[in-house]
Amino acid sequence: MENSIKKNNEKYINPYLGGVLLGIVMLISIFISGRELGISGSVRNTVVETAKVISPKAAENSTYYKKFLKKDTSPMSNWLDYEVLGVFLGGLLSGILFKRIKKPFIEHGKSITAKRRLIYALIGGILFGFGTRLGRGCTSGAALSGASTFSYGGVVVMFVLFGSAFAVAYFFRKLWV
Amino acid sequence: MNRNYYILTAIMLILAIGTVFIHERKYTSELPASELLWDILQPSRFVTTDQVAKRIIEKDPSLLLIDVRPASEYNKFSLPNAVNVPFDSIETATGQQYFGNPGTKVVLFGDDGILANRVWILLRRLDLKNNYVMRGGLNEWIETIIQPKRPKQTDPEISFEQYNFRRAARLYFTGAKVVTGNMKKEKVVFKKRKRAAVAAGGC
Amino acid sequence: MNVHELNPKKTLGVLIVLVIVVIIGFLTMKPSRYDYKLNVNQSIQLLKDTSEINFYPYELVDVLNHKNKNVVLIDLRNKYAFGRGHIPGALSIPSFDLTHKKNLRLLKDYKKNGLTVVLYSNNQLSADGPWFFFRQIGFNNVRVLLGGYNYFLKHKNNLAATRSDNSYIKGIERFNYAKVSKSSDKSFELNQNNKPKPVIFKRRKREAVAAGGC
Amino acid sequence: MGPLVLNGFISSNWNLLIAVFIGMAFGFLLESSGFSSSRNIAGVFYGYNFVVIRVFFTAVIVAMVGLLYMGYFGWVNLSQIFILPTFLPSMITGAVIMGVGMIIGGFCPGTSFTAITIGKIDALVFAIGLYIGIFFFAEGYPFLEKFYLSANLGHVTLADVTGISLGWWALIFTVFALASFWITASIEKKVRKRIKDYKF
Repeated sequence: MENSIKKNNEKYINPYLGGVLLGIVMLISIFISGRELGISGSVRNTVVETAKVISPKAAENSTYYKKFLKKDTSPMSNWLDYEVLGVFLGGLLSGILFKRIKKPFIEHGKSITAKRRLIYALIGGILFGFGTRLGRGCTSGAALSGASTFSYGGVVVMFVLFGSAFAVAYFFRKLWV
Repeated sequence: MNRNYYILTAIMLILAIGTVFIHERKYTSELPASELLWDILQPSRFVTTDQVAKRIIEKDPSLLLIDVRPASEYNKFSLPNAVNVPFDSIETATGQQYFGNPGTKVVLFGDDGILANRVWILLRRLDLKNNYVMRGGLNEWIETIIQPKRPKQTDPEISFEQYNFRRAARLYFTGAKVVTGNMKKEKVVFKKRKRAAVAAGGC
Repeated sequence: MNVHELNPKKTLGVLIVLVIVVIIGFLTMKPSRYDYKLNVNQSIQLLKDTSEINFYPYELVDVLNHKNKNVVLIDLRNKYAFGRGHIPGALSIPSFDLTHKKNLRLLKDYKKNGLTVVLYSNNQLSADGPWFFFRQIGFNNVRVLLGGYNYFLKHKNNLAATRSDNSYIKGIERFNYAKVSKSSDKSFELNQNNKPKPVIFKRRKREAVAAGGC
Repeated sequence: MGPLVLNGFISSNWNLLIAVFIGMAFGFLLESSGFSSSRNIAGVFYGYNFVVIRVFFTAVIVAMVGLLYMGYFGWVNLSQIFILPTFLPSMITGAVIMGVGMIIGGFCPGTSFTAITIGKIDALVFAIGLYIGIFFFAEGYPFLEKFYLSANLGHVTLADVTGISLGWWALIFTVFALASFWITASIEKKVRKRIKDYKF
């Protein structure tokens, strides 16, 4: 038993090593580009792009899309898209390196079925997506990058996000424990 | 517990304590004071009245003349197409729009080089580039371009060439004024430039 | 198994690299011995009031007579020019050396002792930049000699008389620009004969110059 | 000197290539730290796996401390870096919703993307959810605009708001983070004794 746990554990790198390296990556990102990481902005860009493709007129009239349609000409607005492309590649690399890539599968807690897990994932995704726009960023964009640049809003988002997750964790314990 | 975790904790704590003692640099986009004096001592910012006259005659589109004297003086007389930015308004939004635009060469002038030079120093401190100072200002402008002196016979060839240029320039700036007089002075409108580049971001 | 029982060798290595980078940063950092004391707006305000930034040539009389011992003259020209001639009692600090540690300390001492430092060079313009720089980094005892060394050399023997002269004062119109620029070609022909130019002096009181903001 | 792109050391086209590499490093670290498993992420809220807290807080304090040193050495002009603007009401609301979404969905956007790469369907569904959520927000934006833009404090840092210098804030966060590491380690130990069937 002890042995198998150890073997399993070694597949992941030491969390502190990951953290220190992640901090250094953020510092390099600031040193080169003056900004840090972010994910949800690129999902927003995708939403804006699809809206443009499906109905360009409606997109132009919508106050929200309009804000981001204008910016598309500047290369900086694509920064996040390229970065997210990198995130995919990096995840893939790590998956290959540590032999974690498998056939498509669904990870779920013991007490729920795969189907329920998917439904919950979808609901969670929708909530999270909605929240990212109100919070001006996700865990990486607002909480991680925001807090590490001492942004007041970023620190608030970090604590409120974890706090609210703790507060409701009890009600969803079946999903995970 | 592994002993190395204590070491890690200690290192991180020491690094963090260190940040308390390092004084924070001010959050400014200004040129560091240590670099300003060096830039002040470089003579490359000075242009002669002849060079300015040549550029005006050639209608160089990248040239922007800025009169740093007070508005009352400017209204009496200024160089053709010059814009008035009194020296005390260079930091205001209206003053800022003229400086640091890529592709324009700003030539500052006043009564003589002194005030324009001081304005240049302040602009350099604000990290705005592509600014020049017309040496001698308007007084020298009058002396050289409007009332050029005939060189002595013993003077080298080049001063005669210069004199000929100045005579032609003089015709342009005094006589030719009648021709261009009914042309409306067009105000150059610049896009407002952000003061310092700040990384765009957000998630 | 708890994470704290693993050996974080790699983490320690990375963190030590980070510490080394920080140490390198400390070692390679150029210490800034001075910083701006006036902001840009304050510097502009300074230019408006010229009463205490200028040092007039006739004020040199007292300095040269040793009547006024509160003034230190600093020659900003290079050592060679200084060797050929300078205002008596002046100290030679070429302008590129002004911010050397030693010189900066000297200037700080002068400031502490309440001495006025007067910078001069060949003309006012060459000393004006360093003067403005020192004002901005907080040396409010620094002034600039109007007219510079060239003017001093010309009027060496009658400095007191320069009180009524204004040819060294900058920031005033020496011509009626608009009128001169409109002059017809005939007047120009006259000028060709090397006749004295009709210089129109705009006499102004000294106070008016100050208000104009040199 | 830095940021290199803004001060003209690197052209903005290279910036995009660099973005890919930075993203790769980010994705690699997220995946290899174990963020591609929703059970690892959710574990933090049930006390059996604190990997999220560890990676997250370590990254934050390293970046905070490093940023101050870099600013002090003159390597980075701190006035040029992007600081997240603060809109308290909408950000707090957003963070609450995100927290609930994280518990239900088990991912956050970055981790879901890395989880997709190793073949997790639930992560893909979560990402689709993200897309739909943002679409909902965009459609509902006219109703939310006033709330979304209310109480704009601008790009403020903790030092601007509290008046305590950033160095102290970095120290406070570091002490807080280090304390939390040691406390969570002991919590984890106790909780894991109870949950036998979960392989860590």
